[in-house]
This record gives sequence, C-alpha cells and structure tokens, in this order.
Amino acid sequence: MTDTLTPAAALASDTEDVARLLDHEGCRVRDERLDPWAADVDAPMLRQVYRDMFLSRRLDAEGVALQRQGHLGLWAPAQGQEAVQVGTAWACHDDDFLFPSYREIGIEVVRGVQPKDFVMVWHGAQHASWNPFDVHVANPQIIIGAQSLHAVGYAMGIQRDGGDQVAVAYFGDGATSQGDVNEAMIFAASYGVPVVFVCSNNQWAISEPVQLQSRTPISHRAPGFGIPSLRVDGNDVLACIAAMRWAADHARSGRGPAYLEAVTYRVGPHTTSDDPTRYRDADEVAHWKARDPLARVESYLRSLGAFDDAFAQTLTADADRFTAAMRSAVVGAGAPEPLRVFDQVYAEPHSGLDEQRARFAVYLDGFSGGAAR
Amino acid sequence: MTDTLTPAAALASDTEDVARLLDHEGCRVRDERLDPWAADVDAPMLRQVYRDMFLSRRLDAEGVALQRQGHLGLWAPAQGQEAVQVGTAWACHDDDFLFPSYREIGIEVVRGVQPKDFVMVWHGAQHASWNPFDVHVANPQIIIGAQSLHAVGYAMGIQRDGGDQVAVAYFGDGATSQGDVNEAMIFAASYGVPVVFVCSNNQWAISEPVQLQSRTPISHRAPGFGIPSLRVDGNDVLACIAAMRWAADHARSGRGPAYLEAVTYRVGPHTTSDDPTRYRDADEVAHWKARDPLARVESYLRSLGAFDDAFAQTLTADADRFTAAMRSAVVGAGAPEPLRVFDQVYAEPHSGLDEQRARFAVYLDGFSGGAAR
Amino acid sequence: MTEMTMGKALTAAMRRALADDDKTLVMGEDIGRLGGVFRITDGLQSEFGPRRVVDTPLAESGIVGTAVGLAFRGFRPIVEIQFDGFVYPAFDQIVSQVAKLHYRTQGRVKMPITIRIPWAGGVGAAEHHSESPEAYFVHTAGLRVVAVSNPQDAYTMLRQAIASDDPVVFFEPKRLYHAKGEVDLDADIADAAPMGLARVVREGTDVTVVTYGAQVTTALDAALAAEDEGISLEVIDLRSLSPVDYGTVAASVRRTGRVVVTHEAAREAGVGAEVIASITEKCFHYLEAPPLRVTGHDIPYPPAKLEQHHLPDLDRILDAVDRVLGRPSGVPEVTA
Amino acid sequence: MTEMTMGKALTAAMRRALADDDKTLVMGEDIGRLGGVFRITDGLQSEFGPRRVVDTPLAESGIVGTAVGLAFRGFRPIVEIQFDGFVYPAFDQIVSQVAKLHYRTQGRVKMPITIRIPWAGGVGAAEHHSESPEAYFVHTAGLRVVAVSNPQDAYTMLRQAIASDDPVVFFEPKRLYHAKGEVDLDADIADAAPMGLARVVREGTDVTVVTYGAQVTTALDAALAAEDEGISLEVIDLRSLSPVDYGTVAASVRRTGRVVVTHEAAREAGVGAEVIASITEKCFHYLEAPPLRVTGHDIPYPPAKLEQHHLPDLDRILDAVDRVLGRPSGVPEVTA
Ligand SMILES: Cc1ncc(C[n+]2csc(CCOP(=O)(O)OP(=O)(O)O)c2C)c(N)n1
Ligand SMILES: Cc1ncc(C[n+]2csc(CCOP(=O)(O)OP(=O)(O)O)c2C)c(N)n1
Ligand SMILES: [Mg+2]
Ligand SMILES: [Mg+2]
Repeated sequence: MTDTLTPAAALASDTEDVARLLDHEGCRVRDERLDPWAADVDAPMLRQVYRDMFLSRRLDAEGVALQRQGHLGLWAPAQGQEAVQVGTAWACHDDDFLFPSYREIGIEVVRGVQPKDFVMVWHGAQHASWNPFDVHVANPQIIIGAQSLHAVGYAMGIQRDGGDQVAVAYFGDGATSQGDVNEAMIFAASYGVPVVFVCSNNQWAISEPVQLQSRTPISHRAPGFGIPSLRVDGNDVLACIAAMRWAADHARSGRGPAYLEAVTYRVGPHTTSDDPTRYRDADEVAHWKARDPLARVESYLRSLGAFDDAFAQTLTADADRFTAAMRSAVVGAGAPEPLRVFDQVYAEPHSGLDEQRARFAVYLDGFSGGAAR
Repeated sequence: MTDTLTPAAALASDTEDVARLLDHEGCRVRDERLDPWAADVDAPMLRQVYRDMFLSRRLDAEGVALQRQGHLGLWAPAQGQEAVQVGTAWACHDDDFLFPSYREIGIEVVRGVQPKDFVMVWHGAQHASWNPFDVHVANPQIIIGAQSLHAVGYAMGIQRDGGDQVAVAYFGDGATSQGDVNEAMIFAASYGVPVVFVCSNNQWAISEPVQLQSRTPISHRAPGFGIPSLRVDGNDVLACIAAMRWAADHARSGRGPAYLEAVTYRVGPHTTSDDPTRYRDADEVAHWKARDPLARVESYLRSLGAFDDAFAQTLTADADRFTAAMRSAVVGAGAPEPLRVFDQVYAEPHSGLDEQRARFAVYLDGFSGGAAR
Repeated sequence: MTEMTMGKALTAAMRRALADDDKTLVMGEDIGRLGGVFRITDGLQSEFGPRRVVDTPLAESGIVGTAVGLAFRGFRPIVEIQFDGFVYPAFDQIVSQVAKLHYRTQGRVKMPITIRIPWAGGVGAAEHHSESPEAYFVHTAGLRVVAVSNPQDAYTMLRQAIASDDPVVFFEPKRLYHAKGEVDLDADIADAAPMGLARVVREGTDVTVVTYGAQVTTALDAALAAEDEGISLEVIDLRSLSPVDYGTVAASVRRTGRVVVTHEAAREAGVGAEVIASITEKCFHYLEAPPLRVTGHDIPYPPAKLEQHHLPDLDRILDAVDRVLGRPSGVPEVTA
Repeated sequence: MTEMTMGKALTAAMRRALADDDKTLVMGEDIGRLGGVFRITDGLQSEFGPRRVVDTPLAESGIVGTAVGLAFRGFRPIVEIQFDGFVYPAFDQIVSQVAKLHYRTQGRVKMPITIRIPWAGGVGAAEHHSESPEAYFVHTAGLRVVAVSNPQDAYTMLRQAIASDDPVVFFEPKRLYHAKGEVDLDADIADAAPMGLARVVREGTDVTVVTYGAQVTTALDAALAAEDEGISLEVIDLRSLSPVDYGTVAASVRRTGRVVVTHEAAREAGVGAEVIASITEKCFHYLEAPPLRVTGHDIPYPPAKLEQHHLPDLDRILDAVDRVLGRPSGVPEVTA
C-alpha cells in the first residue's frame, strides 16, 4: 500500500524546491527531467522568447501608467511573472487553446493579441476584446477558477473530435482553493483528456499568502487525483518552456492531463487599487526583484553572445510602437453608443428584452427632442 | 524535491489494497500501523460493537420492508456498510460531533438514536428527526458533500473554544467529486482543525462506479492537501475502530485533520427506488456478500469463544423490539397539522410569512365552515 | 401521431437531436448505463455510445463548467441536473458563465447549452427533490427559461431548446413524466409554435388563469369545476418564462379583466409577481379587480406529508377566482 | 452623534459586536491584514486577533459552509463576500443550508449568520463587480434580506442583523461607502426601528417612489427636481427586502394613488415586480395609474463606460413619474 499516512514534509513556502534550468545568475544547470525538453531551444529562439517577455514587461508598465493617468479603470500588473506566461505559451502549438485568468498578459503577447485588445476591457469599453477563435486564447476570466472547467470541457471536445490540440487552464495559487479547480482535476483525470493545468503560484492572492491556501506545495495535489505534476521555477523561462513541453506532450499523446506549478512572484500590487505595503514586507519584494526573470535570461543570452545593444534597441523600438498603440486606443476612444448595452445578450430575438430596447430607444430619442430635464 | 511526476500506480478499483486486522475469514492479522490502536479492544467490547452492527442490519431491513409496505416514501439501505459506520462511531468520544450523509445508520445506532427517529423523515413527516445536540450527530444531509464543510466549521469552533472534541465528516465515494468536499480539506488543512474525514467508498454512486470519480484510490488525495490518510478495509470493524482511533487522536491532539477511506460495498440498491441490476453484475454483488462485515466479526468472536446462541438470541430480541418500535411509529402516525408547514421557517417574526400564515389559517377555516367545493 | 408519456417524448427529442447533429451530446449523473434516475435518457448511451451520452463525476459545477468548454469547442451539450434542488452547486457557472459569455464576447462565443431540470413537487419526495427554482433563472439575463406541460410540447420544445443558439433552462415537471399524450414525432420544428410563445389551453371569458408546468393541469381542473358554477376560466400555459409572451397574456386579460397567476414556486419575487407587475402595467385600464397570485408559500419545500398544504391546488385557485370576481369566497379577507 | 462614512459605521458595528459577544466572528477573503478590499474590516484583526477575524482560503462555498458549521457550534459568523458577483459559488450553501437548516431541524439549529455583500454598481468597476443579486435571496424562504442606504442604518441594521437568530443577507451599496452622515454609536439597538421596517425618507403627496440602497439617493434627487416642477414625491426606503414592510408602503400608496418602484437590479422577477404585485393586490382600488418600474435592463451588467445607460437615473425616474401622473413625458408609448 502506498504510504499516505505521512504526507511529504515539503512546505508551500519553500520556493527553492523547484526544477530549473537556469540558476539565479542565468547559468545553465542540469535537470534530468527537463533537459530533454530543452535540448533544441537555441539562442535565436530564446531571443524571440525574450522579446515577448520584454514586450510583456513594457506593456504591463504602460497599463499601469495609463491607469494612473485615468485612461483605465484598473490594471492587474504581471511584472515578475513573464517567464511562466511567455515560456508556457511558447511551448504550445498555435492551435492549443488557452484559458487564462486576468493576469496572463504574456501568453497573449505570444499569441499576437493586438495592442488595443490589452486595454479596451480595463478602459471599461468592453467585457472582452479579442476574438478567442482568432488567437486560440479565451478572454480573461475574472471569476476565480471558473476557466479551469472550461479548459477541461474544451479538452473533452478535442478528445471527441480526435484533435491533436491540448487545452490549457491558467490560474493562480489562490484559485486552487476553489471547488471548480478541484472539480476540473477530477473531470480531467476521469476522462483522461488533453488538458494542462498551469498554476502560477505568485505567493499571494491579494493579501493572502499561499500558505493560507495550502500548507504543502500546490503541485503535490495533482498526483492524488492521478495527474502527474511538476513544480518548476516560474522565473526561469527555459524551465517553463521545457516543463510545458513535457506537460503538453503528455496530454497530447493521450496520456491524460498534466499539472505544472510555476513558483514565481507578483512584484507589483494585486491591481492598481491594491496597497501591498499593508500586508507584505519590502524585504520580500526586494528578494524577488533580484530574481527578475528577464535579467536571468538576458544573462544567459549574453553568456551565449546572443544579446547586444542592437538587439536591445530593436526591442525597445518594438515596445515603444506597441505601447503607443495601446495608448492611442484608449486616449482616442469615444463614448460607446448607449443602445450597445442591449447588444448580444441573446443570439436570437427575445421579446422581453427587445421590447425594453425599443422603449429605451424611444426614451433616448425623447432627449434629442429636448424632453429631458 | 518530492517526485510528483509519476503518481502512484494504485487503482481506485483495487479493493484489496487496504489495511486490515481481520482477514476475510475473521482471523486476526497484523498491521503495524493499526495494531497499537486495537490493542485494548477485547471480546466484551467487540460484542457490543457487534450488537450495534446487528441492530443496524435489522433496522435497515425493517426500513426496506416498511418502504415496500408503503409506510415510507423511500429508504437508503446500508447493508454491507455496518463495519465502517459502527466501527468509526465506536472509536469516537460521545461528544465528538458527527456530520453524516443519508446512509450512516450505523453511527446513529451507536449514538442511541431512537427507533422513531430513523423513520419519520423517510415517512415524510419531517425533514429531520432527532435533536442533533442530544446525540452529537447532525441530521442526515442530502446535498452531496455539503456536510463536509459543516464539520470543518464545527471543528474551527472547537479550536476556538479550546474543546477536546473532534468533528467527523462522513460522505461517500461519489461525494469526493464535489467542490465542497475538496474545499473542506483545504480549509481544514489551512487551519489545522480537529476534523476527521471518513469516506465510505462503497464502490458506487448510484449507477456510477468509483472509477468514474477517481482513477487513483480516494485516500491518495488527502496527502496532497497535507492531510494524512489511511485506506482501510471498511468491512473489517476492528480495522475501522483502530483507524478511526488513530485519526481522531491525530485530530484531537492538535495535529490537524486526518482522512480515512473505508473500502466497502453497498450490497443493496442505492435506495428503494433504484434498480441496480441495470448497472452492475450479480457476480460482483455475490463477491461482496461473501465478505459480509457481520459474518467476519462473528467468526472472530466465535474464535474467541465470545459468541453463542444465547448472545444471538438477546440480539434478536433487542432488534425485534427496536424494529417493532420503528414500525409502530409510522403505522400509527397521524396526518400532520396543515399549518405546521409554516413553523420555524424563521426564528423571529417575519411579517410577510406571518401574513401568509394568517391568510392560510383563515382559508383553511373556511373549509370547516363548508365553503370548500 | 403516437401516444406516449412525457418522459418518452423527451427521450425521443434527445434521440433525434443526437442523430441529426453529432455535435450534440448529453451529460449528467447516472444518465448513461442507468438511463437517468427518471429514465429520460434510457437507451441513448447504448445507441450513441459513452462519448456522446456521458456519465459525469458527481459535481454539478463541473458538469455545467465542462459543458461551457464543450460549447467553446463547438458542441451543443444537453445537461441533465438530477433533481431541481441539485442545481445550486452549478449556479455560479450558470449565472456568471453560461448566461454571460455571449454578451461578454459580443456574440463571438455561443452557449447553445440546454440544462434539463426534473422539476417541482407533488411526488412525495425527500427534501431538495421538489423545488421550483425557475425564478432565479428568469431573473438572470442571458438565459432562456421554459417549462413544459404536455408530451407534445416536451418533444417539440426540447428540440427547439437544443437547436437554439442561446442557453435554455428547461424545466420538466416530474409529476407529469408518466402523463400520456399524442406526439407528432415527424413534424418539422420550424412549423411548430416558437418556444417563446404562450398558449391559450382553454378559452374562457370571466377570468384569465396564467400558469405553467404541471400546474396547467391543476388550472384546467379548476376551470372544469368552475364551469359547473357557471364561471368561465381562460387558462394560459406560459410555456416560456423568459421571455414571457405578454402579447398572448395581455390579449386575454383585456378581454376578461381579471387575472389569477398560479405556480408552485414561492411567492416573493416569483414569476407570478413578474407577470402581475407587467400585466398591471400593460392592461391597467382593463382590470376589474386586483390580479391575484396562488402560489407555494414562502417556505422551504415542506416534508412530503405536508406538501398538499403547500401546493396550490384546485380549491385555492377557485378561492382566488372567487375573490377576483368579487364573490364571497367563504374566506374572510385578511389585510396587512 | 458622530459624523462618519458608511464604511466606518459598518466597521464600528462589527467592532461593537465583536467586543460584546465573543461568539461573534468575522470571516472572508482579505479581511484580516488588509482590512478587506473596501477596508470595512480595517483594524479588526489587530484588535481581536486572527481567531476572531479570520482570513479564509479563496472559496466562497467554503466560507459559507464553514460558517454553517460554526453556527452549529454556537458561533455567530459575519461573512464578507468580497463583491456581489462572487456570491454565486456559495449559492448552494446559502440556499440549501443557511436558509433551510432552521426549518429542517424544526428550530433546533439556529443560523445566526450575517452575509455582508458589497453591492451594486455605479463605481466604474470590471465585470462581476457591480451586480445586484438581491432578488435571488428575497425569493429564498428562510433568509432575511436587508439593504442599507445611509451610515446610521448601516450601523444599526448591521448590529441588528448580527443579533438576529436568523440568517441575514446584508447588502452594502459600495457607491455609498464613502458617503458621510451622523451616527449615534451609543444608542441601544433595541430602541431603533426594527430591521424589518421601511422608512418614509421624504414625505410627498403625488407619487410614492419605492426604492432601497444607493438608489434612495437617486430617488431623493429626483424628488428635489420634481419639486421644481410642482410635483411632490414621497420616497420610501424599503430597508428590508425580506420581509417587505407593506404596511408602510401601502399606507403611502393609499394616499398618493401612484407608485414608481426603482432599483438597479434586473427587472424580470425582481424586487420591483414583487412590490408592484403586492401593492396592486393590497391597494388596487386606490391606484390611479399603473405602478411602474424603473430598473436596470434585463442584461448582464454592462462594461463600465456603458453603466450610465443601464442604471436607472434621475431622468428615468422622472420620466416614470410623468407617466404615472399621465403627463406627456416626451416619450411616446410603446406597446407590446
Ligand atoms: C469567485 C471569486 N471570488 C473572489 C474574487 C476576488 N479576487 C480577485 S483576484 C483574487 C485573488 C486571486 O489570487 P490568485 O488566484 O493567487 O491569482 P493572482 O491574482 O495572484 O494572479 C480575488 C480573491 C474573484 N474574482 N472571484
Ligand atoms: C448535490 C447533489 N447532487 C446529486 C444528488 C443526487 N444523489 C443522491 S445520492 C447520489 C450518489 C451519492 O454517491 P456516494 O457519494 O458514493 O454515496 P452513497 O450513496 O454511495 O452512499 C446522488 C448523485 C444529491 N443528493 N446532491
Ligand atoms: Mg496568486
Ligand atoms: Mg458510494
């Protein structure tokens, strides 16, 4: 009998107990589980990966700035989480379908989401911006954990279609406490569907430390459901690529779901409305800032002779263009047409709502006639 | 790093991979984890335990009979599950608070629930019968898994009061798929509260085999949440007592929650409305009938010279009295007073409902005046 | 036309949908091998296989949440919730996802999910097995809500619900599962009355009785009894609760000037409140008397032996009819 | 009397309850160290410790379900749901357990749980952060439902809710969290108006405007504007949505003969429908015009830039007032 009497003594708070391929200084280290999956990742590819991480970083900073300047109602910064986001998305096929939470900027960069589509939702103009079927990324989910079941259902669909895609559910450490995330593991394991769970454990769920959600490392949960898991350094993009390749391959090859816990850190506030100084120490933030995922891969690229000023300048120029486009999308945005509130509630006519819309249109017309007070 | 890449190969369907103290023939076998907890279980005590198992069996049969005869709307038979129910309840202190599902007849027998209180609910006269504070057993829960959170909350209360009780959540194998049962583990582990989870894995959730809920043994889930667990032979009452003593001691001594999976079998239909021949083979039922939990402990008691005809006769006489009281409770039950529908919706006056009640009383009075058609 | 029970008509509708469109699938607890606890999916798994008629783990949020994902992939899931009282664990997925995804995505993501719910009381069941949660869904924008009252509607409307690109919460009165009626299995659903329309199931001149589900039968019984006393009741089966077909209801009320709405569900903020508020707005000057509600009390569903005192029966409907007609009802008035 | 914001009044009510009764505890997401995302529990954890002011794992069903267990053990939990749109994962525990346990157990198990919900829109928030789910709870027998509109009520009614042996769903309009008012922190709650009573917040003679929550402010603004045109509005703050105090409402309507009900929540089967159906029944012969609803549309809450077209503002209230007065409202009638 398997011994389940004495659970592993590992702690959720031990952020060094992770698989990695680049150490804190950006030196390549060996990991026998991950090495095979990183063998073909060469400098040219890593430069592209770095470009997406850099763009995410800049995009994120622009989001914060736009919010501060009053153009966005809110922004959920992703600073510090670029490696897990960009790395896992890079490891996927283009038609693998990703189900993100609200913070996965990096995966959207990889999938080519347009500048305006990063801001229109936070600007308050739309609930969802891009067409999910164009980029194979669902629109960000706000209800914590709900998307995990959507990914599993999508994967049930892949299984039925005989498709060779995988579905990916992204969520945070806090989300692992929700019933839905647990039910998602149960359905996924029961049907053996091609889904990968990616938990970005950024140590905090707003003000709650991960230890409140879990005493043990979150990756330890999956095996109990029959799902293999890996705890990976979420600030090591090479490890994230390799781990996700393993996980996606596992799922794609018909062996059922796989689970990654990427140990990372939310360097910024939860959102621009949050004040993290109320609940965490500056020391902790400084400690993690020193483990910046961009700096790490930059060092590695430099050690390979694949990072120079010219490259840096191209990146900056690209990012400048991108963030300028974000800015002009919101700065120039006009007020939406009032009757749009009624659009697309239903796919087919609904007599009750159609009547409300008609009444409201007449009511609004009344104003143009000068009837309003 | 703990290896979570290759989950244990054990299968949910392997019902022999369990801890036990009595083998299928009722011979005492050794188990180093359980032995210390059974050391003081002597023949006199086991006779009492057997008595409760026997009474459960008879009570259950009477429930089925009363249903067939039209006195009860429904009955959920517990045949085959007496060992886990009676054994775990015997291992508790009297003021440990138990939160059962609808099938835990045996724990209620141990706690001295009265004959009428087993039938009034299925008779349709009440939603709940006994006073939970008298017997420290909550009324049976129908919403699958909901009670697991109640047990954890109760245990949070014990922790705050500095009490030395434990709370116990009972649920089935099917229930383990519900979000609530998983959230219960998460809250329990997070706060380290004195709760024991007892999953009676009777192989079926109505028509669904346990493999649909879980590929791996259910007991494997708990450690991932940081909760130690034990998979025990649910048809071996001695093992159930020992395992529950371990679990309750673990919880009571401040070491946090513990989890038991008791592997057993639902010999009868899911309820009297169910037709199990539609979904399972007669062979399987026969296989498990041959592993009857009463027969096993009877053999063991006989081997100790502690089971004779006189004992059997006393038990039968007790059970006859008990079941006769069940019967007379429902056979003699009058129609409840109509206005009782309004009783105790609220603890305090509610003007809306009070008005409805008053109107309805007047309406009913109209009939006595001959106004009705 | 074939005579069959409502249960069989529902099975036939799903069989037809499964046969016509291989993107349709059925999912729920115990719906495969067992054919569902009410046998409404009986035989479907052996005919279409376990990939299309899917027994799910025991978790309603999981069922509806995975149905959402399947819809993302282009499937049209038909979900069975085992009993009315077990839909609440799925409430978040229904209200925040199923109902809102089409709006959220400006129509890009369709949610053609049918959520079938064996529904309401009168069958002597245990707690949580007799509830009438329809108002929760009617109050939720983005959902369509229908309730059937006879085998033909059960067949046609279930096919229409499955065919709809909107999510439909589909209420099946369990006390009518065994009720029989003629069903035309071959008629084109495009020729049938749209799912959103109400139907006058009995014409009358004195009072309009508005209802839906199994309560239609009770209302028709009341109409028969009233006829003996020379009172003519018009009975309207709403069929659709969101939207409500106010055209049909208002036309009737304008003729009769009197209206009674009856349902099993609780009264406060129920469908009856909605119908009365809207009808009062639309037909105020035609009303001869205050519209009345005859509903379940505002109590949790009571134990089986008490349900007869909770369910609005023929006598309670007739009492309200007397009151809207200003006739002495034998019951003195209580004022608040 | 002290001047304070509604937010601070709520904090004060909890502080008082925590101090008075050590069986009281507060639980929710981010309520401890952070003091809640709205800071309503600010300072309580440092004052009463983490055992009494409890940060919970991120799971609403878990929060409410464990609160039920604590109530079994004799505690009086005050639960904070972080935002209105996050209450649905807890819906099953609220509807099937919190609401029903007292009835189920014939009064043996009390559920003195207060579920606080930062509520409704008008704050430019993201999806799911501006919802008005009150009708779901009003329709659920076994719950009490209240909504506050000013700091004094926030203080008094929260204390009353905590003191009640029944479960109370307590709605706090987030757009009024910073609104200030005089609060008497020392008054005995037994001397205050009971939680179940409505209040006439402005007397008037022409039309009764019934509302609750932040919409009370909008209605009072409308009354001011109407006054300029010589129209006198009586404004009633319902305060309690279950039960509704029909005594107060009916007395007003019998005087004015005209009624407008306004709320942010969706219209279909909302609280407005309930109030109109009941008032029509109770006051039919006093009504001079059909009661009208001015509500949010039957749509999911729209994106922030559109919320002004969803929320029933002063103009929409005045338009309805014109219509119940039979004045040309500038808006031609649309009939169904
Ligand atoms: C059902 C639900 N409950 C509460 C919230 C409020 N909320 C938004 S983000 C958040 C914390 C999420 O933490 P985590 O899952 O770790 O993700 P992170 O924000 O750290 O990326 C909370 C509680 C929500 N959005 N949905
Ligand atoms: C939330 C909920 N969903 C569905 C049901 C219907 N139902 C009653 S018992 C049952 C199976 C339970 O199986 P298990 O947990 O293994 O317990 P067992 O009946 O085998 O003791 C189901 C699906 C329910 N009662 N509650
Ligand atoms: Mg986090
Ligand atoms: Mg079972």
